[in-house]
Amino acid sequence: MPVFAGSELTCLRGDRLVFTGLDFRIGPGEALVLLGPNGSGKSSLLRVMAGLLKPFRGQLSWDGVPVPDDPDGHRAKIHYVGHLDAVKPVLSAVENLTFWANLGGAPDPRASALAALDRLGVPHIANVPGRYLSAGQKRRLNLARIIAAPATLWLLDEPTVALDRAAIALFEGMIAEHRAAGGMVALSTHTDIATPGARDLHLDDFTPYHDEHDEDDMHEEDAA
Amino acid sequence: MPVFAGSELTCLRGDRLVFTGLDFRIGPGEALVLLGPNGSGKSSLLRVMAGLLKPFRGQLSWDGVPVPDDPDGHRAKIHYVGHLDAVKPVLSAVENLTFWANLGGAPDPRASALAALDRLGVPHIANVPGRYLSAGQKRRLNLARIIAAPATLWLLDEPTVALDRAAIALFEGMIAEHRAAGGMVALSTHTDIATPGARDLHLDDFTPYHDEHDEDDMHEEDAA
Amino acid sequence: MTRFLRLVARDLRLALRQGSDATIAVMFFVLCVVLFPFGVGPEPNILARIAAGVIWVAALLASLLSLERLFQNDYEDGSLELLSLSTLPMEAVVLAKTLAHWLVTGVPLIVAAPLLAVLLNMDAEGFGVLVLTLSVGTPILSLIGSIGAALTLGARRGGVLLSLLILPLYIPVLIFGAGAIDAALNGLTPRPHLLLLGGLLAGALPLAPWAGAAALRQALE
Amino acid sequence: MTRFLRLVARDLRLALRQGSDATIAVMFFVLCVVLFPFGVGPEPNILARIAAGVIWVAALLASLLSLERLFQNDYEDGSLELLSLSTLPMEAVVLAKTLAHWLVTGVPLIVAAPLLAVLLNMDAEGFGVLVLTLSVGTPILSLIGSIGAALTLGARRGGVLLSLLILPLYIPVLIFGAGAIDAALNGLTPRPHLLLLGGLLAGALPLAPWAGAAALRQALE
Amino acid sequence: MSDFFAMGGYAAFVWPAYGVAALVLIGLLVATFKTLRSSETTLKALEGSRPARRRPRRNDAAATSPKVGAAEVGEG
Amino acid sequence: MHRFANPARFQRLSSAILPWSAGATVVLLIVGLYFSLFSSPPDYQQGETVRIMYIHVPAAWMSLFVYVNMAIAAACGLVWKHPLADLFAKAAAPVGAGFTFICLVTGSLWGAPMWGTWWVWDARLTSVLILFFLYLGYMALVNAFDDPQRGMRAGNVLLLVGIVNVPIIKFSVDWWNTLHQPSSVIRMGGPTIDGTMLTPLLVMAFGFTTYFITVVLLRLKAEIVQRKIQTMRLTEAQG
Ligand code: HEM
Ligand SMILES: Nc1ncnc2c1ncn2[C@@H]1O[C@H](COP(=O)(O)OP(=O)(O)OP(=O)(O)O)[C@@H](O)[C@H]1O
Ligand SMILES: Nc1ncnc2c1ncn2[C@@H]1O[C@H](COP(=O)(O)OP(=O)(O)OP(=O)(O)O)[C@@H](O)[C@H]1O
Ligand SMILES: [Mg+2]
Ligand SMILES: [Mg+2]
Repeated sequence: MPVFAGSELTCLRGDRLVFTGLDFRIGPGEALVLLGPNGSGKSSLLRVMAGLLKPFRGQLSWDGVPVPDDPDGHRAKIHYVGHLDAVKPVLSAVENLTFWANLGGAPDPRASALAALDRLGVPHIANVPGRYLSAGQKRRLNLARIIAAPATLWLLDEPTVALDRAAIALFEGMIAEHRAAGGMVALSTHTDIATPGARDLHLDDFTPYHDEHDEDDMHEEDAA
Repeated sequence: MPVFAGSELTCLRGDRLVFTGLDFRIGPGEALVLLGPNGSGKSSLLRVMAGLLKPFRGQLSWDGVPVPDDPDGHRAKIHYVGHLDAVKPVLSAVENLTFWANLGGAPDPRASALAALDRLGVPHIANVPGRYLSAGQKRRLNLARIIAAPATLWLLDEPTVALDRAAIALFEGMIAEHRAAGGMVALSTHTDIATPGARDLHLDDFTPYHDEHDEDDMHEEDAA
Repeated sequence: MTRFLRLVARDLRLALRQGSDATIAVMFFVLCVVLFPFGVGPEPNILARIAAGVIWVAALLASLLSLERLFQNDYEDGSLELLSLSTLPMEAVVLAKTLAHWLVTGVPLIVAAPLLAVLLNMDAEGFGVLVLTLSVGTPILSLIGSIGAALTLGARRGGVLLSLLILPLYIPVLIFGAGAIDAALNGLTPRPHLLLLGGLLAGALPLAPWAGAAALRQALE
Repeated sequence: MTRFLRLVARDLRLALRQGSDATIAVMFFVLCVVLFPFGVGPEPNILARIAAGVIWVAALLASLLSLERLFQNDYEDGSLELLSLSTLPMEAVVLAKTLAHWLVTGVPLIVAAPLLAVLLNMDAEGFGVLVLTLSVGTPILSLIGSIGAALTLGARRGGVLLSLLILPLYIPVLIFGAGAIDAALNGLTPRPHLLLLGGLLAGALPLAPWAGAAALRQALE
Repeated sequence: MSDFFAMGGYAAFVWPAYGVAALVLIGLLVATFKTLRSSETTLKALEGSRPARRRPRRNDAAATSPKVGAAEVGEG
Repeated sequence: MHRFANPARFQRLSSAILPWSAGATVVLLIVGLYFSLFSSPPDYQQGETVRIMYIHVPAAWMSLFVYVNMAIAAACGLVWKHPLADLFAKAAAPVGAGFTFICLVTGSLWGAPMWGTWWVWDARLTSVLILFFLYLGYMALVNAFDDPQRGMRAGNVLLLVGIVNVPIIKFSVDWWNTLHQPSSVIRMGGPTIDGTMLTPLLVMAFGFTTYFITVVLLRLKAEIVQRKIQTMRLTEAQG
């Protein structure tokens, strides 16, 4: 069974060091919960994990094989859910979903799209165009995407935003099922999501003390 | 002393009836707090009060004189704070503020801009360009705008979004001071803002009964 | 009045700080004109014959494209809402923003035009009239364009839609502008054309801010 | 491969449902050409002489303007991010979106062009070559434009900036496109020009998706 | 000497050529110096207004850390 | 500038080079001007107008040289993400645009007496004009983003795409028959130009090169300072 791990990760955004010296490891059936205040780098870490952001230092690997050696294999193994819902206003929910299921390699895209909508408790929106969906419905559609096509590792950035209690419960069930089948999950959150046996990663532990040391040094050199 | 009142207000957005038969009255030193779930029409009512939205029915008046009879006088008496902060990224905080103070008729715009920034606890951002300000700082800048130039009635739409506890306390002080000087306030909020002696207006009391059947109906229509 | 000037000053400051809004419009103008020798071929006398028309068409398009975002930023960041709530009339707001826009993008076009006329081999007699027609014509373009910019505020595909609305209205300006230059080049007096252009300006000056203000009020609802 | 076609199909469906993207590009094309008789004057032989160049320049500008939003919507709603995480290579994504865009906006231009040629009094001998050059040329325009659209993703002042970047790169297409028609009208063979256009297409076909993909990756960081 | 300035009748072409070159090169140099100067003074002013060094940035420290007015200079 | 790409070393290096390159620029340009204006003979065909060549040709070479350098830096910036490479391209662009402008204007000023026209639409002239627009487009693109790094990365891609124009400029005179004369210095089989003209040409070319080095170093310094300012502002604003 595969293990996804990162070692000595450093992330730089603009000229700002977001985190440094960060290690993590996710084995089959495990879940990693990213915690930390606003701006501590949860979204950044998830984007690094997805490969959307290159880490400045450090490396990601699957079973010891670095991700840059097999980027296609990495992409085939992950699902990423960000802040944006990628819902086209002129396509119906099922059309939206079928496209992504197809791209993700589902054998019967339309059937699995309908099943996924059902699983998230919104079968009735299947033929409603995206523009008429409420924020919560859009979010459910986006979460349906990750079960419409299979993938080992789910990377979820604040997945429960805009969801009501009933939807959160469904979603927690989805995660438990995925983990029971040997899947892996990394998610960030500000609220409580029930993920029994998950490991917590506090991002603020890796945020550097921010000394202006280097800048001042450079300045002194300039003056000299 | 002036009284601002609305009677039998009905608001229509698109084809949706947001509220109907709504009356309110704000006297000198009084505050009106608008409450209600998402989509109940708080923002719509504030925009109607500001004159940005024409009510479908009903009328607003100052001391019995209808607002449409003296729109300029109405505009001179109000300050409106919406969801958007109107901060120009390339102008410094004090330049941004000075412009609005000037437009609002402050006698010495730059001085009152600096004083307002001070009052909101952010004198140090005066020369920082808008693009470097965090969400909370932008919000404080926007709130500084309403004390940089005087006006009788403040219309505030969720003013404490993005503010931390210290800033909320400063802001509550500002409101108390404004009311003590005979000013009037109408504000909407989802959280707690201390406004002693304020009247509450529950918007959902005026929202017509809204059945959720339409989505399912649409679905059936599409399928048919 | 002073508040009107304040608004103009603010817009100018924004344009200058924002960098190259002005430069980009004038560069599009130059590029657009420069395309023609490639398309039509390098024969000097053909180029000279069509120079006036080409420069005017390019000015139209450049003005159009740069107008696309006239109210956009203020609309998106909420400033327009606040401006509409100030005691400055909405018509004055439109006029102030149009004036600032013309100063930033129209004036550079007027300056660059003689250079392009040289590139296209236009006779030197035409230069004075070219500059004159552009000086009267570009404000009209800005004024008419401001109506379009206000109308398309918040629509998807603003750019192309704007051009459909505005280009037909630009045609009279084009006819008189290019006509005046052709007249001058053929030894006739450009006076009637220039007078007509002046008439258009006199008409657009009150009408455009009024229509623009009405459109903005709709957009803000 | 089938996923590539799926993406093309989705983009076509979006364009058709969204309504009038295609119509607006072709209308801009027509309007742009129609401006010239007003600017240059109605003399038939002058118009005929410049027809090829004017039509090609208008095609350039129309293609440019409609390309502005090629990746914009997918970027703003997060679809582009997800596409880049799919196993479809980024180059294929760029190519698919460009292809769909060309089908929606380029093909109508080709259809409308002979009509405009009639309007501008072009000789009938030129029609065939006009359509031929546009058929080879507009895909090149779409390909080159896709690089610009990717580069300016998220920039302030997208539209005018795009034109500044892309118009210089369009110039060779314009030269050979208009050159072929002129050759045909003058009784020469347009073959060499057409071959060069074909060469440009062969060059742009691998290069543009590569550069576009590189630019998109930068934009998504 | 006047022969030299006349450039064999081509003075109107030769001298502008040298003039434009000089203008552009000197102009670029001056502009470069100006931006360098102004950004250096901005930097000095910014650094002067921040006496505290190695101040730890903790999320709760934001409210307590002393702030002084920033530089008077605009964007470089 | 972040702590991992050490600009201090660059600053030391540039302070060491600057006085030398500045000195060399002054000396070379004075010598070059003396040669080109006084000690070289007028051409038997072109008369005194040949003196325009000593500006025109070095400027033309520089316009290409600077662009190629920028493109190389862009490739380095994209591959190794070295911030100095990005900054180099950004700092060099205005200088390259300046040389291109000089080439265009002096060419026109030369063309007026020699060809009887300020401008013709031939391949050489046109491709130089496109190069000028590429420079301007690059500068506009780099400054069009709120995040300066994003701008520089987009600019790098543009520089690499635009490199196709360079061989077109260089060989336009050989591929198409143009009014413009073909290469006589940088060509296969060695220069065919007379020594009395070659010397001032080369001296001026070296002078322009050292000028370029000097100005780029200064601009790089300014860019680094500006990056520092921005970082400080950001941290200050974010508290
Ligand atoms: C605006 C107009 C002009 C432009 C854009 C232009 C551009 C150039 C360029 C790019 C080069 C460098 C070629 C290389 O490195 O191989 C060059 C070289 C040269 N140009 Fe021009 N040129 C222009 C007008 C003229 C005119 C009017 C003349 C003289 C009648 C002229 C004479 C030369 C000569 C003698 C060289 C040196 C060729 C060599 O020996 O390598 N140019 N020009
Ligand atoms: N595109 C960007 N360019 C530069 N800096 C960025 C960018 N996006 C985020 N940052 C910075 O990187 C840091 C980490 O941001 P990130 O979005 O990862 O935080 P987060 O933990 O997800 O916060 P939140 O809880 O608000 O989602 C912040 O300081 C932010 O200002
Ligand atoms: N521009 C618009 N066009 C049409 N309908 C709109 C528009 N804006 C809002 N609505 C609808 O009007 C209703 C009231 O919206 P409003 O923004 O006033 O609610 P609110 O009480 O402020 O909600 P929230 O708590 O989310 O701010 C909602 O049902 C919304 O869907
Ligand atoms: Mg986040
Ligand atoms: Mg609201």
